[in-house]
Amino acid sequence: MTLAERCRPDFAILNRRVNGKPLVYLDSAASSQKPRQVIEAVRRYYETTHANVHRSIHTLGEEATALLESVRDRVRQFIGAAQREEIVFTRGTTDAINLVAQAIGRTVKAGDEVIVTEMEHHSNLIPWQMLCRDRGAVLKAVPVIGEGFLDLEAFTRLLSRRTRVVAVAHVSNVLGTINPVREIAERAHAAGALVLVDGAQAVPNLPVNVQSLGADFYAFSGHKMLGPTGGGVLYGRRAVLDSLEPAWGGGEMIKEVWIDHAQWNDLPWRFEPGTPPIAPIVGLGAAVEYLSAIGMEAVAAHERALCRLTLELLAKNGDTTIYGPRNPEIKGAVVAFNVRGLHPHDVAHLLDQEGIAVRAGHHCAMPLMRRLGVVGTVRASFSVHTTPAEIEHLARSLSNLDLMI
Amino acid sequence: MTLAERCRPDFAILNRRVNGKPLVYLDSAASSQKPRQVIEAVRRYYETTHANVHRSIHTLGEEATALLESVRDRVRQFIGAAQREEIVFTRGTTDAINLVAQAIGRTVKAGDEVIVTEMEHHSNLIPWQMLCRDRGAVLKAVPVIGEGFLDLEAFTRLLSRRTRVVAVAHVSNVLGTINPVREIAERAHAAGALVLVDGAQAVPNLPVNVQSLGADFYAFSGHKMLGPTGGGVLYGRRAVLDSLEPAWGGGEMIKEVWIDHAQWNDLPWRFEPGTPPIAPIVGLGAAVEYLSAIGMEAVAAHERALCRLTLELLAKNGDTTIYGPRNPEIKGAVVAFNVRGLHPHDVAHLLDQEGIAVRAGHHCAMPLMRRLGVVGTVRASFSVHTTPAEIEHLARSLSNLDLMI
Amino acid sequence: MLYSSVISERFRHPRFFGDLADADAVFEDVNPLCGDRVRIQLKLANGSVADARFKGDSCAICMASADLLVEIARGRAIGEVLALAPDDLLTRLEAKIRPSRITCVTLPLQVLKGALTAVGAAR
Amino acid sequence: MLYSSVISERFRHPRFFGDLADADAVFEDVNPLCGDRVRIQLKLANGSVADARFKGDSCAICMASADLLVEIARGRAIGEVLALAPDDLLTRLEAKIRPSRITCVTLPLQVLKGALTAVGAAR
Ligand SMILES: Cc1ncc(COP(=O)(O)O)c(C=O)c1O
Ligand SMILES: Cc1ncc(COP(=O)(O)O)c(C=O)c1O
Repeated sequence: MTLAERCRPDFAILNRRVNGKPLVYLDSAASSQKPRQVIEAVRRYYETTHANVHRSIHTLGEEATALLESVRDRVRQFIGAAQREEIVFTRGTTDAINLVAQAIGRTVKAGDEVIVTEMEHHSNLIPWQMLCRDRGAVLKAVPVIGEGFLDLEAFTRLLSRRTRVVAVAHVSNVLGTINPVREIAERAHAAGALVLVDGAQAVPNLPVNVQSLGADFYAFSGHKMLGPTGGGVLYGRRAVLDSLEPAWGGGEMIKEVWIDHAQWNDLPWRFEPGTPPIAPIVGLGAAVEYLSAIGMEAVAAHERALCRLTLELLAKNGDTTIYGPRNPEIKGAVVAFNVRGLHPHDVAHLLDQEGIAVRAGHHCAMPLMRRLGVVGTVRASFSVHTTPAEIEHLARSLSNLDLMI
Repeated sequence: MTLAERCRPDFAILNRRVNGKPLVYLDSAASSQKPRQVIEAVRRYYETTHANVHRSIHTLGEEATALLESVRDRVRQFIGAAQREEIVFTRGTTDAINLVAQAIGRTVKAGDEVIVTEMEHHSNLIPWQMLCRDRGAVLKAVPVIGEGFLDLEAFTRLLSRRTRVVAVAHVSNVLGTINPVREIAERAHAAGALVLVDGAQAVPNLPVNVQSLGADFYAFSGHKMLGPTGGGVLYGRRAVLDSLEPAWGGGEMIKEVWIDHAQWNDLPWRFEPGTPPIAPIVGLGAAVEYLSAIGMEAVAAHERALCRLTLELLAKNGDTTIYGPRNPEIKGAVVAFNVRGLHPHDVAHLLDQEGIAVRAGHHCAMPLMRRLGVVGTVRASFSVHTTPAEIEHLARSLSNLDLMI
Repeated sequence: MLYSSVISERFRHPRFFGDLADADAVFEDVNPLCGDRVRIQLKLANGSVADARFKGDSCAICMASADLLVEIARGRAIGEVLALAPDDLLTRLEAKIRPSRITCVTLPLQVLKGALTAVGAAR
Repeated sequence: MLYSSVISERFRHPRFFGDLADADAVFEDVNPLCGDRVRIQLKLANGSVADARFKGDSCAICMASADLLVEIARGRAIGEVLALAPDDLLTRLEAKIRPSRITCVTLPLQVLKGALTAVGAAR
């Protein structure tokens, strides 16, 4: 049995029919579906264990706290962090990046510089724009060249002693490009800059080790990796987190409070004000367990094969333009394309008639769309339950599109 | 059948035994339990509808978006807001208050003033401390007097043309005091200040109408009102939201993006960067439906009766000191107390042996603890499933405590 | 057919796509759903829309809506044009448009009214 | 009995609760769980803890832990005191302490070591 065949029974939503056709869900990069193990973990948590966490003396509170904190350990291991104190629970990638921009923001001075790239998701761009505007800092972007790669020479020229932060996607959510994060981090560190890696499209699909990548911060979302919506993770290197003031205030992130000042709590709680998204994190733990049981190497191999097939089949269709690297070996689990003469939204709408869910539009990457010279693209993306037959159905449907509009 | 009797079968967790005794959950103010209608709504969402919301052309995406946006309408109605654009989804109360402090922060100048109260939860204190420190503004606190009331005369003296924000709890999470928000808002508005109301302990227990309260902002958490963890709401008056820059950046909160600048999206999405906590909000919708079906007047009456009983029974115990108003008519669904000679944590631990879950400690209100002259208190809090028999069990257990340590 | 024959026809063969020499009013705006832009150019004379053209790299629905709207507006009194409502377009597009795509229909209308407002013709 | 007879006894009748005249070292810290404070005062002589007292408005576990710790420390060489581990206290408290309350046991130890560090006795 293939990986997908083993996994499919776990995804109840795959039984759905859309417009009379079986659902073909090729939009996992936007948000993945959830296996029953995750849905069950959330239900079980609410039916047997729920209470607020931390500072709680009663049994349920202790159990809920232990559960939440056990996910921290599991996530630490999953992404190869050195210490549990380095794992901060957030609402998602966007929340995590804002947290870092906010915390670092307090230390940024006029004339300091932040480097992003032209392929960033708006989540890894707007927070830096806001920071730079607020502090009088300068934002620079590494150009995208060729089939969709970062121009590393340009990057090196942009780097200087004024560079405070380099913010880069591990995997582009449009091109699928796996960026050379390790090399980028080495050069950034040599210039004295911190490196934030947006791992939203990497953690669900590839084995990730934050230490070997050399990331100072690594952000990702639970809902893209089979986990519930509402939870995510910020990894922060201990020494860096130690040096930062908290981004936001509230309960749990303090030790002692007076009206006019407060003493911060220890890591990681210092960066977790308020009641955490307990059930989403509990579900994330179940998702990590699910992915770990398969093994991320196996997940990556499965998705690489789907990527290869998609690229092959689309290349046969003369009306299709593909964006991003053509080599599946250096690509995450997404393929973006356009169909000649059709707007991506119409393509998505037409495919929906066939039961196929793809994303269409700018994918929250408008600067990249401008660089590609398009208003938007269609994007097919894969998960553990995606089958070659579904990709073939996509390719077949695309061949007949023009007749339908 | 009483309200509690009708509700109890909906709460699966009440079948749990703790230390061999039936669970008596008196910690709803920290986080409420969830009725099966809420747990089911989340499960159903994941099994039939889940996809990322907004900008989505496929069927699941459209259904998920419609579901999320329908909760916005339902919440608008539940709290009496005028427009759906005034309902911003957040992760919770803490998140909502940080959002406001951040957005207003950009407009605060050195010498401006913010007024909080001595009874605020840290969530409605630390964000203002951070704002004042960052901007050179001054933080002032309205004293707590008598049985636990705000000193309104002192408040009026604190108000001035320099006051930018007045941040006050609708209901204190320790004292239970229902604060005269309307009067506070009138005076604050007369001075030209904005009013943020922390409704975390009000919305779950009382009928709330943000317009008649005169709040400019009103924040609350889903998880305290029978909803899932990870979702909450910020109400913001349209004219005020319109005037504010977004707090945080990311996807969905923009219309057009260039590398160095962006054009913000319309309300309410301008304040909702990133993938929202979709399932927690869907569950919040189910919780609002559940509470609405009972009727908030009925919920309030039920909890007032429990409050009255608790106050009566505890008053009979000579070793018990009660904090907060003694009149249940002017009190939310919490009763805080201490037992002579015992630390609150030991009391909570002892009660846990009897299956009773109460909260003990400073309740994230350290300045109030100092004002009360205690290290902490025990707190019993109520929800729709709480019964008089459970309160009697609490009172009985408290009488025997000293023998057990 | 995905949407309707009206949309199909106007998308494939728009009648008023292009630029206008010496336009009196030009306006463009963005569809918040997708970031697509639509631009409308107008010539005004005697309180009427004498001529109009649209441009934009947009989806079939938006394209058809813009083309239809320009056809309706041409030769009409400005007051009448300002009174046009989304329903006027929806009816004539003869398609059931899903809520998620409704901005694709309304964007051209918004842009047209913006153009009239910009030159002070909307009072 | 909730915790253990050792805790019960030391909580009800702490032996070393109070202040020390002319202390050589004073230190206090906060339990992150609850905000409770513990303060320890020390008299040092000849590389040993000559005398010690603690104060604090804290729970039974923390009270007993502090009282026990002070008893152990009194008369001991500073090096030995610095080598004390949480387990030394846990064993002698004869109670199963839940993870959520473990800081109630360890806080006094942390404070005592803080006191020694503050006077430079910890090297
Ligand atoms: C009055 C009050 N404000 C704010 C909060 C914080 O809410 P949350 O932790 O859900 O953000 C709470 C609850 O802990 C509260 O009782
Ligand atoms: C590369 C990348 N970064 C950031 C995000 C934002 O993640 P979220 O919306 O979960 O915060 C996404 C997904 O939308 C993404 O693909």
